[in-house]
Amino acid sequence: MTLSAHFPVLQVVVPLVSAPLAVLARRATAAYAIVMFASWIAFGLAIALTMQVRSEGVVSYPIGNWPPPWGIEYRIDALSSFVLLLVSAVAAVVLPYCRRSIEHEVPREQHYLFYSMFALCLAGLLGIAATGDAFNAFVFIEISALASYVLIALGRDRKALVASYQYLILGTIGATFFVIGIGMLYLMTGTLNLADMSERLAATSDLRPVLTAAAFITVGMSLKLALFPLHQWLPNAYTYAPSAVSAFIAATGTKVSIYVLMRFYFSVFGAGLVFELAVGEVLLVLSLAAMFIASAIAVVQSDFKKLLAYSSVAQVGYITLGLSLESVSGLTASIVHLVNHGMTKAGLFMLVGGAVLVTGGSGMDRLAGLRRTMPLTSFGIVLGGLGLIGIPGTAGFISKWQLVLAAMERQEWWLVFAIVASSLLAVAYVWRFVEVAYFREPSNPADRRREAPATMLVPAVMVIAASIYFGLDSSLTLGGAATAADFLLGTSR
Amino acid sequence: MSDDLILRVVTKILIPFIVLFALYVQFHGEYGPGGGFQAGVVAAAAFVLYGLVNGLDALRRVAPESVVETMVGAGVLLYIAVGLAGIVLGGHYLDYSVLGGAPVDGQHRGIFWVELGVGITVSGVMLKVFYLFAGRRA
Amino acid sequence: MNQFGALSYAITVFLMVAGLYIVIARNNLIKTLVGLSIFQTAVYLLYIAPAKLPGGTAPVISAEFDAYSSPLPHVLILTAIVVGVATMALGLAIVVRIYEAYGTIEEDEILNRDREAR
Amino acid sequence: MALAVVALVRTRVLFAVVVLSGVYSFLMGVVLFALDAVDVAMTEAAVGAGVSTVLLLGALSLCRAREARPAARPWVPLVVAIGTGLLLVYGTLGLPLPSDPHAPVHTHVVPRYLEQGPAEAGIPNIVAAVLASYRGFDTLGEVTVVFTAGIGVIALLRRKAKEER
Amino acid sequence: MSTDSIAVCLMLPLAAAGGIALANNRPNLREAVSLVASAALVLALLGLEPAVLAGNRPTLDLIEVMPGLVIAFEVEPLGLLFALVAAFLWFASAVYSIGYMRGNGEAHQTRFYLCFALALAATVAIAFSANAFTLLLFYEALTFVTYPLVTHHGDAEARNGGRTYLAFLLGTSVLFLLPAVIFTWHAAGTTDFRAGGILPEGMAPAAAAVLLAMYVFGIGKAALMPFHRWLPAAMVAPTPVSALLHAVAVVKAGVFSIVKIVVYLFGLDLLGGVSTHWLTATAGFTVIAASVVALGADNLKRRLAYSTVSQLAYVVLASALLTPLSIVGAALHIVSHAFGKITLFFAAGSIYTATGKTNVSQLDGIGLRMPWTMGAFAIGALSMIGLPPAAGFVSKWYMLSGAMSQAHWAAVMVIVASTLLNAAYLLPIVYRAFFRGVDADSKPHGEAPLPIVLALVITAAATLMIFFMPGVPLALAHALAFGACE
Repeated sequence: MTLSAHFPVLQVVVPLVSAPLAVLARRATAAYAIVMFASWIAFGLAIALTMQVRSEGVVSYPIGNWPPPWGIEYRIDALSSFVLLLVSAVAAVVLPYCRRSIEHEVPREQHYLFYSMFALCLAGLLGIAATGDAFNAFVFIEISALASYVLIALGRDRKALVASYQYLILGTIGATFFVIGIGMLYLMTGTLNLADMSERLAATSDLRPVLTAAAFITVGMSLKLALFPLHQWLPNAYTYAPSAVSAFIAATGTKVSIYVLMRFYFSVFGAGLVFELAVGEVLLVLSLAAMFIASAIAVVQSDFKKLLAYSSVAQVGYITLGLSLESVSGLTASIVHLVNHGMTKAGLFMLVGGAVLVTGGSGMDRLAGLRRTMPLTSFGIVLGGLGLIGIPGTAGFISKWQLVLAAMERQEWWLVFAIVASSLLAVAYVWRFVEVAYFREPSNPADRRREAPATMLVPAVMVIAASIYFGLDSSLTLGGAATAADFLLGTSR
Repeated sequence: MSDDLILRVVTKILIPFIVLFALYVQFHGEYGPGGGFQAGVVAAAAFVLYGLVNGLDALRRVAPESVVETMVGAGVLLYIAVGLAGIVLGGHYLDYSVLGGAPVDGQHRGIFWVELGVGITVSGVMLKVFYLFAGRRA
Repeated sequence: MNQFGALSYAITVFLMVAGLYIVIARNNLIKTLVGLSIFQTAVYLLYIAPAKLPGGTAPVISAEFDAYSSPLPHVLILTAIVVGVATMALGLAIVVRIYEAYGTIEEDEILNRDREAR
Repeated sequence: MALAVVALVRTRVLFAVVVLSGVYSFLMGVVLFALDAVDVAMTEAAVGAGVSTVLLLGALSLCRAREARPAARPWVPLVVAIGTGLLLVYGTLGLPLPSDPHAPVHTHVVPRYLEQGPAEAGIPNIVAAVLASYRGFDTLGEVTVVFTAGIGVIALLRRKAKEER
Repeated sequence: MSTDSIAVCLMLPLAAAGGIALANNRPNLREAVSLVASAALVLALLGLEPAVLAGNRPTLDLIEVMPGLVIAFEVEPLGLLFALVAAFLWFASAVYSIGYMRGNGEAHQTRFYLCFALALAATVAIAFSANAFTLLLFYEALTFVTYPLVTHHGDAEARNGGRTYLAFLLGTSVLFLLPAVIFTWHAAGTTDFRAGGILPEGMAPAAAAVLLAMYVFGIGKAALMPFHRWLPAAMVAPTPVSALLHAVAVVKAGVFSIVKIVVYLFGLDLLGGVSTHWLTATAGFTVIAASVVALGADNLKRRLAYSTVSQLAYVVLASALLTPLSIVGAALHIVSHAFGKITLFFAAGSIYTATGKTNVSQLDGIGLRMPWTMGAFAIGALSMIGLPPAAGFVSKWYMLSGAMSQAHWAAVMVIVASTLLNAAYLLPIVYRAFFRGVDADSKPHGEAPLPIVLALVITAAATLMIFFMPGVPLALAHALAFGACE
């Protein structure tokens, strides 16, 4: 067998193996090198896999050579390769950023543990996206979850501990709900392989357990993706985590949970069944609530990281909104926004991390007059902010365009209005920063101009630049999303 | 910690048996209930007991923390390595059949090493966690 | 046998509800974790109970038996148990740190102290 | 077992909570054994009654806390919990009853394990076979979880320990 | 060849921006860049003119943002006309700014010239945009590059002005313009500007009317009431900026877009079947109401701002009349008002620079001390009112004849009435300036710095020129109107 045949599993194993290696290496630099190397390989593999899927369709890999459903199958299709690409790409740019960033936030002798955890989190997320097996998905959800609890708890502020604890409780409840859902499906079908499961579900006599399972999986995942009323863990977690962690998790964590939801909706239950369950309506309402309430909360935050966190809750609302429209275009919109927002938020959190490092905090008063002390950073943040609003020329605009188009297809004019209106709230919270950074004087006027170290600034700027690029040429993002959406709804019942 | 003679003696006698039992659970897992995880727990229990009776420092002499930490990583590594061996020998990841002459032997070997990996990591983690919690007591 | 089956489900549900209740309602960080583990443990039954066969035995193949309980759920639950204890350990570690940082493990007090700190 | 749980919900003395949870896990182990899940029973006894109890006690002695105060408003969670319960009941009503030999749990996937297991994996303990071979990747994940937790606990607790010395 | 020249026209301002940034701390070089670039731009555009009149439509496709949605440019008469005006006045205000910014010792001059150049780039892009999508893109871009100009002083007042500016322009465009464009795409499958319109014939009149409303109000830059408040608010900016905003780039981009959308998206035929009375009514109301407000304003810049609001409404009114003649009028009015109004603002700034005076009531007898300035002001005023020998006369002539050809007497009434009002709020200033005695307590002063006066004279002269030889603009306007109706 050629090596390329093993890419699906290597995609996960490479970062996975780097974790214990990092621990054994003990020395921060060595661990850093190992994990970064692994993450770049993972990125390369993700690209290669995307190519494979483009050329030969779904790629299946029987682990241990046990044919599914007896063994665990890795199954890469248009959607999963897309998510793999996002996650590994974010990891690949955040890792170089980590180095200097955590030196100021994590005690030196902890670094190799930090990198090991980072690798585990990455491996976990990739595993979720790659696997075609329900229970295996749960295991990897837990890997990434436990890792992210630790990463968050490593934040400097003692509040980070509480945030991490709350996340742990809610996250575990979510995961357990997920297991209950899977358990019911398993009892009904006797299999754990998703593809096999969906076939056998078609034949099941009694729908009650299936619907219940759908409900449990939805609630469990909604907890993890911070769907509006279940988002309590998110703001503190993003705010008090180390900057690099905020950037990575904000861009990937919730997104992968959404992926799981999509996977189960369209590849297991089938669109027909899910949406006769009025899931669409519920999602619609909650998404709107997120878009407006969360944005409104964001406007009044006094800490910029928290502001961004609430904005994430709101932006997740856009993604689930697209999901709730039950149409190819809607699904396309949510998938493309998954990527666009992941990118934009990662860039923003990275830039803010730099600002935190220089000014010593993310409170609005700390950032006062930032244009004077850190012109590049503040300009980058503004660009990212425009992306959050969805100004033409930014990636966010592509998502908004698609979302509005999807709403129009359904003749839901009020929804169109709601979408654009909610983006005005985004203007409000983005402009909080603009006015603080550009119209207020630095709290300490003596501050000389001092940007963040290059290893942090460059990756951050690259991400922001990417978010602009994909706003001007969306063939990759939008194209991929459209294919994935077609595939999902095409194959789903 | 404790200077109670009887306790010391009892544990002195007990510990070897526990370790033995751990090894049994570890390697007999294929035939009866048990396996790497349970074995790891039991083995760790033995050391924990030793530590409780003779104090942490004594335990550190028997099982230095650095060694334990290495175990934590080594077990996982072993497991992953077995999986990769499958690829190297031309099979799939975690495909044990290619590890030996006949597929069944391969399976045997694979399962053995994998379970060993589990045992090592589990016992390592248990012990390490004990160290950390105990080490916290002022 | 059927009432046994129904019973096992009833117990399962009861345990889950109780566990979940403890998790959400309890203010004390440690007790919350205990509730969490009960909640998770209840799930084990959901998987294991249906795996048993009347007159079956543990799935260790040997000549004198022909009916075995289904091994797959056992495997899954073994994993689930491990995950559970791992979560528990991590949670406790965080609780210990919280206690050292705040001097309490009651959620509301913690929140109060943060408010005072601000 | 149910009694243990009820007591758990009621009591406020943390020590009692911990002990009760130990008892509960042990009972759970017994039940599992009765259900022919030998390995699971063994593990649950070892882990639930053993490890977690020790951990809890350790944590307790570290945070010198005795009493758990009740939550401010116990009704909301009660409703949530009951709601979940009702949903579960609704779901389980449709599930194949346990001990039904024709349930998919017994008729799909599993038969191959039981029939070819010894031949393919070469070991009679099918649980071990499935665990280590058929679903070996799950187990790898499981070990990774343990590893993650271990490293996590190190990362969280070690620094302070150093300072104390 | 012509494709390249489009690229040239787009690149020139950008290149200028780059040059300005590089010449950061060498003021003379920096201003030189602006002058050269703007002059070059004018020439480049004039170079395009014969081809366009000959009926060619040079195009340039940049990138395909989304399938079928391309950032593309096409030179058609109206766009070229608008671009020419913008470029020419960029040159004028570049000259002017030199005097003004130095004369008043403004800070951050580099940022000022930089954003100025960028604003021009966006304006040219808007003028040449080949589809509504491109238009939207650069419309928003223009909003953001002019924001730093509006808030140039960076104090609390500037911040609030900026807030209003952004709230209105962004709010309207996000709430109405964006959905309108997306709906156009949804309904027509394209957003290209084509002669005769692209919207499907069978489109329900009601739907078309709603869409038109979303466009007209979505384009807040046209300052149609009730979305006009940003204009006075933006007065916190330095005068050259006000001049740019009110005469050249921003507001003109607004009305230009409306005309272009009416002509090329809807097409006069389609709109013929749609009731546009509400639009003419709103426009008419805006014309009158704004003039009345201007009448009451004592602050000179504020008065001019409201005058702008009303003059813009003329353009909307004219295009809502949907006759070739009125379209010609609309197009011409974009030009004539541009020259007239920038002259007035230059004058206001010149007065401020020389005397620090901002209110009408302080201007007694100033004409004798600043003859050039006030002379130019008088010409601008005439143009605003629409009297010969100033450009305003031509455009008003066409608008009136358009209204009459439609026998749309209400519109005729509005134009006539507003003409009187314009006279009422502008002539008194001229009268004060020349025929009132100087109030004793004001300290003596002369003319403003030379560059300012120079710029004034240029624009005033141009205002007259257009009256006497309206060749180029008239030709382009005809090409637009009658090309659109074939």
